[in-house]
Amino acid sequence: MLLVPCPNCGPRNATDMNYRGEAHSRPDPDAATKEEWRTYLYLRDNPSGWLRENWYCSSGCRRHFQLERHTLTGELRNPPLPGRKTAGA
Amino acid sequence: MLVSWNTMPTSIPKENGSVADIQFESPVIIVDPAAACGSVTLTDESSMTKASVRAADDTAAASALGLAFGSAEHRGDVFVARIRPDEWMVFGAADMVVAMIAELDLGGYASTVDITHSRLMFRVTGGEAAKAMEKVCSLDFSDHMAPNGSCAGASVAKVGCDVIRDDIVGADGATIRSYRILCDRSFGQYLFDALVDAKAEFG
Amino acid sequence: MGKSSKLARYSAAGLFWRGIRKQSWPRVWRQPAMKSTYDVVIIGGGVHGLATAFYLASNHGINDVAVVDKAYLGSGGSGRNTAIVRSNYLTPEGVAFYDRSLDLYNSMSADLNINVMFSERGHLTLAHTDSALRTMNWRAEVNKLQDINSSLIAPEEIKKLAPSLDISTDTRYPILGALYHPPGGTIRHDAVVWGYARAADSHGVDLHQQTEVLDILCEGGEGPEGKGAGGRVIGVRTNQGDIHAPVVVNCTAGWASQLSNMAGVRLPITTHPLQAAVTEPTKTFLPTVVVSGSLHVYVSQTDRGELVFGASVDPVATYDQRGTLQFTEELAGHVLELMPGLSKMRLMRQWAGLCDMTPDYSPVMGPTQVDGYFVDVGWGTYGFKAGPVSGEQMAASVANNNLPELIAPFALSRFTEGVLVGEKGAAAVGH
Amino acid sequence: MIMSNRLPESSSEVVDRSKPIRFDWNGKKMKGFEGDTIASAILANGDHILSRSLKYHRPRGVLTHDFWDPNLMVQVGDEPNVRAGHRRLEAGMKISAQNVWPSLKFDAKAANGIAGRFLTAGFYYKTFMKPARLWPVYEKVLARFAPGGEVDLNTPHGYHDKRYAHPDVVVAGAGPAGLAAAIAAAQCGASVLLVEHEYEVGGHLLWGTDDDRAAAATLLAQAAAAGVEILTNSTVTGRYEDNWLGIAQRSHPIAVERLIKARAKVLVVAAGLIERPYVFQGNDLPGVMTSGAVSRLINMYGVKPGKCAVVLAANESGDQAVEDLKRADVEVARVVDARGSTTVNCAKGSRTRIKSVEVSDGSSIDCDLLVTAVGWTAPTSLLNMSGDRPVYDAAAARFFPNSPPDNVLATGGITGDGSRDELIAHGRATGELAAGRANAARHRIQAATASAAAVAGDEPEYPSDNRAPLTRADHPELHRSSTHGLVDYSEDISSKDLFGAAAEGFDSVELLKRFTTATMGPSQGKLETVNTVAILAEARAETIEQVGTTVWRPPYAPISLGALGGRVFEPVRVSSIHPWHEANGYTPILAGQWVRPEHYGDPHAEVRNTRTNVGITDVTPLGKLDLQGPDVPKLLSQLYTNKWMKLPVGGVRYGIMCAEDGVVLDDGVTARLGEDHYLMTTTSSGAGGVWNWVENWLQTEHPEWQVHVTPLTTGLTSINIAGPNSRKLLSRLVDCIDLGPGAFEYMQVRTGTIAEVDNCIVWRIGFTGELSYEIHVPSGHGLHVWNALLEQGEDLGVAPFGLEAQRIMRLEKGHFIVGQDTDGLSKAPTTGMISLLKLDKDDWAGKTEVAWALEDDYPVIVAVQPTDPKIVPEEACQILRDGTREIVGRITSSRHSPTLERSVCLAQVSREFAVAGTTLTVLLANGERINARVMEHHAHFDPEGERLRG
Repeated sequence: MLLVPCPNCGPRNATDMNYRGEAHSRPDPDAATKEEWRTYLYLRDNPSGWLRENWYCSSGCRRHFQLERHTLTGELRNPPLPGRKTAGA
Repeated sequence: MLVSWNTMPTSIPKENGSVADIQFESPVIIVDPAAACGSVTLTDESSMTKASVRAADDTAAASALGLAFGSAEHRGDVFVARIRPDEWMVFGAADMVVAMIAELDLGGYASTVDITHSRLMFRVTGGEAAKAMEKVCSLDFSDHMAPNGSCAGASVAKVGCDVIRDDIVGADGATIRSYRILCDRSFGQYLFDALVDAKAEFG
Repeated sequence: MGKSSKLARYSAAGLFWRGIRKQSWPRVWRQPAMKSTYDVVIIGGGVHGLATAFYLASNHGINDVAVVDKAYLGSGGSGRNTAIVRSNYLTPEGVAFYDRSLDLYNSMSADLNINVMFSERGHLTLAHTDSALRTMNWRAEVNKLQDINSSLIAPEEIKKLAPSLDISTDTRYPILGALYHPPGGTIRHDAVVWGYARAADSHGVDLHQQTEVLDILCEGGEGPEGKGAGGRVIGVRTNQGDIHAPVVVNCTAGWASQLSNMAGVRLPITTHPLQAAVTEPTKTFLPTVVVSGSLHVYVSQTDRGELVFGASVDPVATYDQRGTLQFTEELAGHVLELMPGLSKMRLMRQWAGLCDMTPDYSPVMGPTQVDGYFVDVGWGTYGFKAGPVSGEQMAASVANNNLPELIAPFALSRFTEGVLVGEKGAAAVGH
Repeated sequence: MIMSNRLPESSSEVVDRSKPIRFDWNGKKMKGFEGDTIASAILANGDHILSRSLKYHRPRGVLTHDFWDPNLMVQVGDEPNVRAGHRRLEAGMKISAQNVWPSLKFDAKAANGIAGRFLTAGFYYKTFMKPARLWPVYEKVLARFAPGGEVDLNTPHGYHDKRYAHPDVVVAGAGPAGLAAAIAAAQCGASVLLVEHEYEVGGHLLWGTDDDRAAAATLLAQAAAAGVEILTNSTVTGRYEDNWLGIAQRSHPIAVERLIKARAKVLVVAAGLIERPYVFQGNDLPGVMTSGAVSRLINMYGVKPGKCAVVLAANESGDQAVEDLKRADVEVARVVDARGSTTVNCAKGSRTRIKSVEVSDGSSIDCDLLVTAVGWTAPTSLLNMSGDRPVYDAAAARFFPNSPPDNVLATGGITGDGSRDELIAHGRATGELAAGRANAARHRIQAATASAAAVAGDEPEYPSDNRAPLTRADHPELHRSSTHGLVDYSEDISSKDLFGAAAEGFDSVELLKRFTTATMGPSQGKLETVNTVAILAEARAETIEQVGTTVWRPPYAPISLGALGGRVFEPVRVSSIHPWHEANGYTPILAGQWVRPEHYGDPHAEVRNTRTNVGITDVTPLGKLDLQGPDVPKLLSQLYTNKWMKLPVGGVRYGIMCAEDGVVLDDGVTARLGEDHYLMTTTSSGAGGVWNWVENWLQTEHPEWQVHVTPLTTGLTSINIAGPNSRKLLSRLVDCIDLGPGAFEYMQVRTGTIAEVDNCIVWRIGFTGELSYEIHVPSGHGLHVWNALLEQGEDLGVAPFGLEAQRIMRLEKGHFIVGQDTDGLSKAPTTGMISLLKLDKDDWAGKTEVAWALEDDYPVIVAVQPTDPKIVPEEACQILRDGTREIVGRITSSRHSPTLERSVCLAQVSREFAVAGTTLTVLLANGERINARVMEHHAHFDPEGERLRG
């Protein structure tokens, strides 16, 4: 069971969280072409390596935050960021 | 009552302001009262008046309520818990809670909701209360990780709950370990039964 | 079967004579030296890659083909799945596709001269709610129109097919009915891998194990190093050296994005582990495959007596294949919900495979915006079922440089065109 | 009854001769003692064959006499595959042999043994291909050979339990090193959980010298004194991410088995060593045993393992077995010292027991017991699961840990060799290191956790590993003699099979394992893996290092489904009115987690009464979110497809929510209760998802918006009052809301007191199409109000109605249900509510896709009536282009309408067919094609909505 460091609560079991996937930015819906919009909807980097991703501490503080996690080794780097913007930094 | 929807312009003010004496109906039916007692006891405190106050850091309400996130304390006749970074829960007798909320300056990004009816509250009390809790909740209930006066949101028997450590003083003056557990009202009977089962092995 | 006469044919008589003469069998496939150029390089030595190679050689006469795998053949999803096959999908395009696969599986033992142990034991998908029942009915009705043997049956009939199921009505997940699909069943997954490998090898395909692709070489594309749209593929760089090839096929399932990013082609895929487990063997008592979508569990019992369990993919994206305790807990809880008499059976081994999940629960197949770079990916949790037909169709796609009709609905371009495949309909219905 | 092989009582034994136990073995009554294993008791009674092998059905006796012994799987009552070399004997056990037919003594399937030459590993891949139709027949035959015991499908579930634990240190294995580690860690202030697979702590000290046993007792006393929590007959079954451990506790006083899920700060692996069998012809004959088996049988259980022994000894364990045998009055005919150049070539025997041994010096010695002590396998499973890749040391002839992560430490035999005191010293050093690391980790976690106590001082230094390693004793590499024998006893795989498979090209460890199934049986490779690798190395003429090893996967030891499933936590929810439903003859239905009344006997009557008089229904599961703040209208505009900026206080509006791909997510009505105060309702099943969706938008895309969201779903008991008499009924209970037409219109909301309950909300909305009110009552008084409605409405004909009546009435009115009439690909235009899709509004979720969808073809929800009013097409029936099999739509909802006395449906059809008056072809489940007409309005009943607005 992955131990996920919530920036507010501290380390918690992954089952206390909602995983919200790869961080990516929402294009301006009024300006986006079909291709840009659907790239946002469907295409992902999905690396075997470092990934910036969104989590929601659903059982604990109910705040969104971002983690940098290595998808192969499970290692974490950099402190978790309280999630203000979905967009990758 | 605590928080009313009294902003409705078309509502007709009630002539007689007094509230009839209607009993609060707890959803928990304790089938076997003996099973809830013993060295670890389970009690239903659902009828206690409970308010949720939401306030951003820079509001007067937040400064008045104070506390660090994850901590709780008795304050006069009411109990205050900062259960989330921007949420405090206040419990107590109805008039006490109403008075406290009335004193709060809800200016800025702050609001309050009566959660008396949406959140039930149970107490698990006894020397082995932590061991009973470990059967239903993945939090670390050791004294250094969850001291008296700590609180956290957590899943208890797969129900989203708020768990608060609030030890009590026994008849002999000794401190007895005790946890308050709040959950959505509709899960009440299920959760109460799960807790009765969890504490069974400790008597 | 072309050059297959060179094969030391498998048969009962062969077993007997080799037993008498104490002769051993020849190697199943060669260990060829790696050439610097091939007509086609297929990345991924699982069922999909090997079947594609086999059909390229046997159906299209293209045998200057290399299959490269970073580990051993069948080391990915092909050897980790729970070996269930069926064709009772929801959409007409899904049904047509998987039914062709089932046909190929049916004749595979004879076609490839290896016993893949296809056990046509029937497949039950249980419904625990009204809405699930409605979805089952939907599938049954669509299947009926495609002449697929698949129908809704009542609890009493279910009990006859799988006596270990609890059909009482006072349970948390009562069994209200099931979609029964008699042609569904199980196959020995490793035998399918070895069968295709041996047959492809006999047609001259070179199989290179322990050969990891480090880069896909392109030119003329709009991205860095000539990768990306508008370019063409010229080969691959491996840990054993470079290979020049005008055609590269990505059959790497869970690692599809990783490889495809090397060609500058982003995919609509996230990689999630799918876990499985087996119990210790017992005398057999479960003659069919049982699936419960609501409880995220599928169960079958091998001829050796082990119960094989699978579940739905883990929610967190990861390339870690170590498995979790939580999976076994939920699995056991759900299995006991369905079959309460099994509490004393013991779980013996658990493992995980990587699934390339797409937004519409359907694969991504065929050419891409990079000329010569083909994908056969997005196989999620249903790749094994589709192995033979995917190989057949991908071989046709590569040989003719087009998108065959049977897999036209699965083109990569559907995502930018916004025409997703309707299998998602069923998955999202029925809370 | 004669206990023919029981030795005289000794001080070393764990059996209690004052406590005899009666049991039943294959129908024979036998007697053992408390403390016996099942196998020791059977052996003491003179039987030595305990099972038959998988493929050839050869008779099998004790091999290792421990949990891993592949020959000792027996059936005990309804429990299959019990390890007879591990499980304690209990009074009244009914024990039988597995995998035998018709009996253990005479097994008809043993004929397979003769055919063994042809049944090489993987033989089944090479035959049964033709004719294909016969494979199912062969398959049934093969299935009869399935090994293992029988499952009794009526086995009761039993009470299984789970708990979480957060110990500083978990020690896996309570031999001398593990005990010492646990003691040292606890003495340093760590909380320690010590887990021992066997029934007693002490490990190999238990079958050692008197001094060894005294030392074990001392260590146990010290552990107890130091406050170590000791679990015996328990196993650390797996080490998962971040030291999440599964521990199977089989010794719990009230639970059959308990799964402990422990988040250990440090795991100490002290699993000891497993003795490896030797591969030679005849190595599976009953009477061939490991030295450990012999010493355990003699010293712990007082059982004489044979009369005349040959001992093949390559280490001290073999030497000890010689001493033990002599003491037990077993003749030792020859000690073959493998530390020299001699070894055992093969063994010969009768059908049931070894008779003689051929030694490599050419001599042949008669015996009924061959004891082998040829080396060790380090059970590194927990280290593998931690990510370590153990490495082989040829000089010591076994694998050793390589570089486990910092929070996993190994000690004891798994890491090296030494005297008892050296092992204890290494254990102590490991325990101290573990405690130091746990302390640092604890400090860090505590500091990071909001609810934890404040930490004093700086984070302690994370101690580095300065332990003096144990030495590695030289040991000859002994895997196979000059002959071929069994490598995998549970699978009947011989070294010859492995050579053959390697020659065929299955020459990597994984391929070999898959092709031959070696190491895949219930012993999980504990005995077989290293020999398999060694033989593959021999076949490839390489070293064991070059060949590598397979990955050990969890669990460490098989664990019961009962323990893994544990107590079942399946939360169910009920409304505050539930007690009334239960007391009044409701038929329950599970909807998600909710238990709801489907009906109270006759749903059609419920519909008729509601349409004629007045009905009340419990709709509490309807999702309710309290929204407060100045930016609520912006939020609503962002999430719904229609406009929200001008909803007046007291107003109610309906909205459809889309995901970003334009697919319909949810729908519901929202009321404005005050200046900055709104109440949103969602579908029952969508309540949780919508709350997450709202928080997601507020926290990630628009953190500048000021909106507080509080779920109130169960805080407000919701009752729908519907029917012509609903106003009259409600007016009897409210005294502060003007219900009069003109004062309280359709799609408005009021607050006030109902049946003397303050703070109620009254909505004038209607799902049923009747004049209706939905009242939200603080749930602590929900039942009171429900009862008041029934009491006050008696003369008005009030009666409750359930979910089914509600579904019928909504269908009569043509209201679609998200997830039933829409599906996972239905974009908003499919609902037909085009006027609610406000493309002239700024950004809203799904807008772009909805706009593009409107330019394209899309399926549409329409009301449909079969030509024959009596036919109700099943939901999910397909709609076809006439005369073809082309699918153009499907029936999504259908019922018989008691109001219209005909069948009514909703359907999704392609736009071409969505024209009022079109005749559709519907294929019924029975194969019949019927006609049905597309209606002008969604509502089959009262399309103008006169009743609703009345």
